[in-house]
Amino acid sequence: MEPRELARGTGLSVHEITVSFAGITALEHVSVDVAPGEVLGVIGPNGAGKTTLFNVICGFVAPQSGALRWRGEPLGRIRPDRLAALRIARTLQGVGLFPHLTVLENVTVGATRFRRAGLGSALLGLPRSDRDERALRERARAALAQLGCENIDERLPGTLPYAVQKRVALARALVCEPELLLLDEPAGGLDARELSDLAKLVASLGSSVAVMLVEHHMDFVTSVCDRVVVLDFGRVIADDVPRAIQQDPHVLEAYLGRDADTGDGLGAEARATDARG
Amino acid sequence: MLVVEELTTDYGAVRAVDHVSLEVGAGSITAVLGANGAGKTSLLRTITGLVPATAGRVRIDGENITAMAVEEIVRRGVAHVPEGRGVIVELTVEENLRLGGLWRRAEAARPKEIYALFPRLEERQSQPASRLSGGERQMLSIGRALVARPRVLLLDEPSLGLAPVLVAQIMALVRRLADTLGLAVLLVEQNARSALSIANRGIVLDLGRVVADQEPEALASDERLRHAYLGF
Amino acid sequence: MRRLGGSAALRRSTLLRSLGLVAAGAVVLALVSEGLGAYDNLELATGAYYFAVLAGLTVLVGVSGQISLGHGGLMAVGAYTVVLLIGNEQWALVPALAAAVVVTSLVGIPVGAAASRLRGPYLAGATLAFAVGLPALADKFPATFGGENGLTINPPTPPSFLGASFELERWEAWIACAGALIVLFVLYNLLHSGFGRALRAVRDDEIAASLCGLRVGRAQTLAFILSAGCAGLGGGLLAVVLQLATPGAFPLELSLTLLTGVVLGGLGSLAGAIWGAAVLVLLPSWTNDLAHSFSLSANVENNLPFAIYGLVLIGAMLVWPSGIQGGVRELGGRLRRLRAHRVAER
Amino acid sequence: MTKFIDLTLNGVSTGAIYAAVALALVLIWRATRIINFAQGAMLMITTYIASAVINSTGSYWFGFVVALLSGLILGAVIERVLIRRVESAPPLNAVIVALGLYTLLVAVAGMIWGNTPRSFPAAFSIRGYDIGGTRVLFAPNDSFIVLVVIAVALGLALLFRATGLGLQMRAAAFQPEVARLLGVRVGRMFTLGWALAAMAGALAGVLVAPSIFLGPNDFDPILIIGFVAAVVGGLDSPPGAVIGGVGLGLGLSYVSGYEGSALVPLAALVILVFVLMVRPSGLFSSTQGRRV
Repeated sequence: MEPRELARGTGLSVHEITVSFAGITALEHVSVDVAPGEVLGVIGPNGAGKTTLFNVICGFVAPQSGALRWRGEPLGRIRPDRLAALRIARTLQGVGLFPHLTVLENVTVGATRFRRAGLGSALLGLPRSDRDERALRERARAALAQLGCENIDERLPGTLPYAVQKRVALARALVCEPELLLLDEPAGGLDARELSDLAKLVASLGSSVAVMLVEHHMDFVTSVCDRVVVLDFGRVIADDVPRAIQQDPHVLEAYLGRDADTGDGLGAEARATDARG
Repeated sequence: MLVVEELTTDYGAVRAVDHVSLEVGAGSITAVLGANGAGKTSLLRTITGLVPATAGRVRIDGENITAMAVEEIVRRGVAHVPEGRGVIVELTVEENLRLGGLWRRAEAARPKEIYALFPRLEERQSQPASRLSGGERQMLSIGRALVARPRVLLLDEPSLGLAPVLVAQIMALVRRLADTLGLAVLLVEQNARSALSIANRGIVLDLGRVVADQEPEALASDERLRHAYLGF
Repeated sequence: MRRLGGSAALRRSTLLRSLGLVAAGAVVLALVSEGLGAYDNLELATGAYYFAVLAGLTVLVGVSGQISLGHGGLMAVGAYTVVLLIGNEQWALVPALAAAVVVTSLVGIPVGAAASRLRGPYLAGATLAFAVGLPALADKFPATFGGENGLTINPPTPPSFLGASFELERWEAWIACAGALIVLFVLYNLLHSGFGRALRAVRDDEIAASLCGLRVGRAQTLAFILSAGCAGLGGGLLAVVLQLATPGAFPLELSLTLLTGVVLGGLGSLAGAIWGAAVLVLLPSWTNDLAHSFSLSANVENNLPFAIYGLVLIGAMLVWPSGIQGGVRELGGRLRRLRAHRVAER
Repeated sequence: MTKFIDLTLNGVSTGAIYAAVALALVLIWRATRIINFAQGAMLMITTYIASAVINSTGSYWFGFVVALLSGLILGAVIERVLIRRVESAPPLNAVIVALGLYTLLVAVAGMIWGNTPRSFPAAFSIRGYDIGGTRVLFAPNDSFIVLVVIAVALGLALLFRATGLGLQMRAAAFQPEVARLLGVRVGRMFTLGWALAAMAGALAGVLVAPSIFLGPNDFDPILIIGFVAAVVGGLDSPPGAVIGGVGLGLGLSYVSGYEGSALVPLAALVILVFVLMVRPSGLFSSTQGRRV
């Protein structure tokens, strides 16, 4: 319970958010907090409102009621393009890279909030604009290096393996030095080895970054999240540490499935392996 | 039913599928496993003719379908549920379903039969498919594939982006379809554990090549394979 | 060592590169213009003002991913501005051209803001209606815009230091080329700056771009305003070269021709805009010459140039799907591979 | 008041023609996601063919049918021979090919039939009905135009909404690869879409030809307004094309009648901008923005 107290002051606090589209309630009085250094998993059946929650935080969807606070300040009308300046970054489902920009350019776009030179100096080609560009590219290179993506600066995303593309997308989010990182299905489509790399990465983000991730891969969620919130039909049905979540009867019913506990020999065996590892 | 012999596919200089051979009989499920980029999706796309094969053959009930157009292969009884589900979001649920069986004319399954399998879809039959959640879209795309009463079903990552409880339901359904309809199912999955739990046979691909082709139990108990390719 | 230092400075400084490009262009154009007769200098001037418009349009269409079928209308705005200021207000040439850029950019603000809300064919439709609707203003206010007949101005006079025998057409070519080089300078800088990258990012994925902190609508509007300014300059130069502005000089066909020029030249690159301008100037006269080299009935002879033009457009798109510049790049790549292959064989 | 009624009636009959042109554009957009800038030249050619047939046989109806059939064939041939090659290229390439085709067809028509416009017969009388002693600006031929366009629009709506063929055409347009996986013969659907569209265009050609003159470039203004109508209605929607066409026909008829015909293009621009600012994808478009 300790992290939740902390969140009030410094992290993100989502308070009693309600969203409905055309009469269908997507989120109903949802409250979620996440503190710096904490990794919060958001899970729930498809259509439970997980992505809508992200969209509210990013300003793509306006809630009917409720409030958000970020670093102690109320977040009023949110515009997606101002998030980076607020040090909130988000990755998109799938990859979401700019297909016709090189890897380095992709990540450099993520560093937009550090741009100082204006349009005028860009049009005149002034040295100020060049210096600015070099600084942004340095940041982008550093972010790519941090994720182990060297020597692919000039490649187009489509020519890279899927997992590397996902890393580049993560580098593009990290390059703006976020204090809140929203990851939308970061493990989707990754294989086992890539997953364990990603888990290490998330764990290495440090104590200043709050992470919120939507994910279906339960092994991944269990291994990286400090706390898990479960949504079902737009409501929070559980909010606890992963181990407790896995035993919660409501969660078993709505999300994990009753069989998950009994299962066939194969599943049980696999879980035993997990426990050992 | 479905026989693949030495199938090879190149994308330019890159060999995506490398002399793959496999057989799937009626009523049986073969799981195709392996890391990203191992060639699983390319294998399915080559079988249905979306990508031309460089070498090798695909046969359905003995008939060679390798160089045929996609539409013709489909008309031989092959249904392919593509990665990312391929639901046409601009059409309604019912239109998506009808579309699946148009070439079969009177022999196609009625939407009612599909709704019996997926009651959730019936509630939403006249809504545009864009309103469906990820799980419902997966049901729709599988349901749509069944309308034409296929004999071979190719499934590309049906568990992707689905909640565990739904993954279990979908897998159970696939097993039931194979058993009751006698479908030959080729199931490409990242989620090796779920896939093997319903499969009759498991194939592991690496860099386009078959590195293992065994009974599911044998695969699951092979420490080396599990560690290197299966991730559990 | 010195040479190395020089190339490093070139690599580091966008300004040095763009200035070098402009200087080289100026020298080449001056030499070319020197070698041309009066008629060909007029063609050069035409190519130069087409380039100004096409370069702006290729940034809009190829880089920021919007479409415009209305740039002919924007050219008209620039042309009428120049003719009104020079003819009625006795402005000098340079301030009048500058005013044409400013006025057209101002017109570009509401049009661009509206355009940033529209996509694909809807944007095409709106800009097409703009190109068709705008000339109607000239008919509505004949007192100001001269109605169907438009307005005329006196030809520009070459400055005396160039000598008394300096041809008017050559002087017009110089003016138009100067304008084209300014456009080249500004757009080269733009494309090699973070702003150019931002435009491409917005084109590729608006949602991802906004999450990176880019203001999508504003970027698109700015691109539109910039390309409007270029079109205004091009239109102003056209008015100077032809010494007139009439509604008939800016029909819908002009807008469509401009779009053809940027696609045929190769979308999104300034080199493509050069190819496009060359095609727009040379292709009609070639097809004309070709058609008139046979002795044919009047109906056939009058229409043959258009038939050839249409065939060339279709053929070019089938042969070079990414425009002439794309074709040139592909050829270059093939040659390089061939050479590498030869070296390897040795 | 009589003027208003006249303008309204006139607006309805010209609007019906705009609607037919808009329908042709919408059909091609739905089939292949291409704006067919060659549509005007295609319907010009078919109208010339009809004119030639009428002149040599003396039968209007024979020419009418031949126009529709030649449209069907012309559309199919153009799709097979040209458009198929640019379907996978960037979308603007198809636009340029269509523009090239436009130029080519106009030139060919000029070569064969000359550039001097000629008259074209109407199906029925063009003398306005006599209502209570006043002659209104609406003739039997206008009734024919309106009825034919309504019939075509209903037929198309039926085709798309109620038949498997229409469903396959829509699926092929939205997601060709998925459609092929469901056994749809996508290439045939594209060809069929172009053929039907060219037929609708041919119909618009013979309907409008009596009220303008038949020349290589004389259909251009109608094409432009037809395109604006299609955009106003929403390019995906055949009913939108009809409503956009008739609405624009009425609006422009009033502007032309009360303010002078010079302002018609400007009025079209104003109407279009107004509609698009409120609904950026036209009045009846069902496609929505991308989901995050």
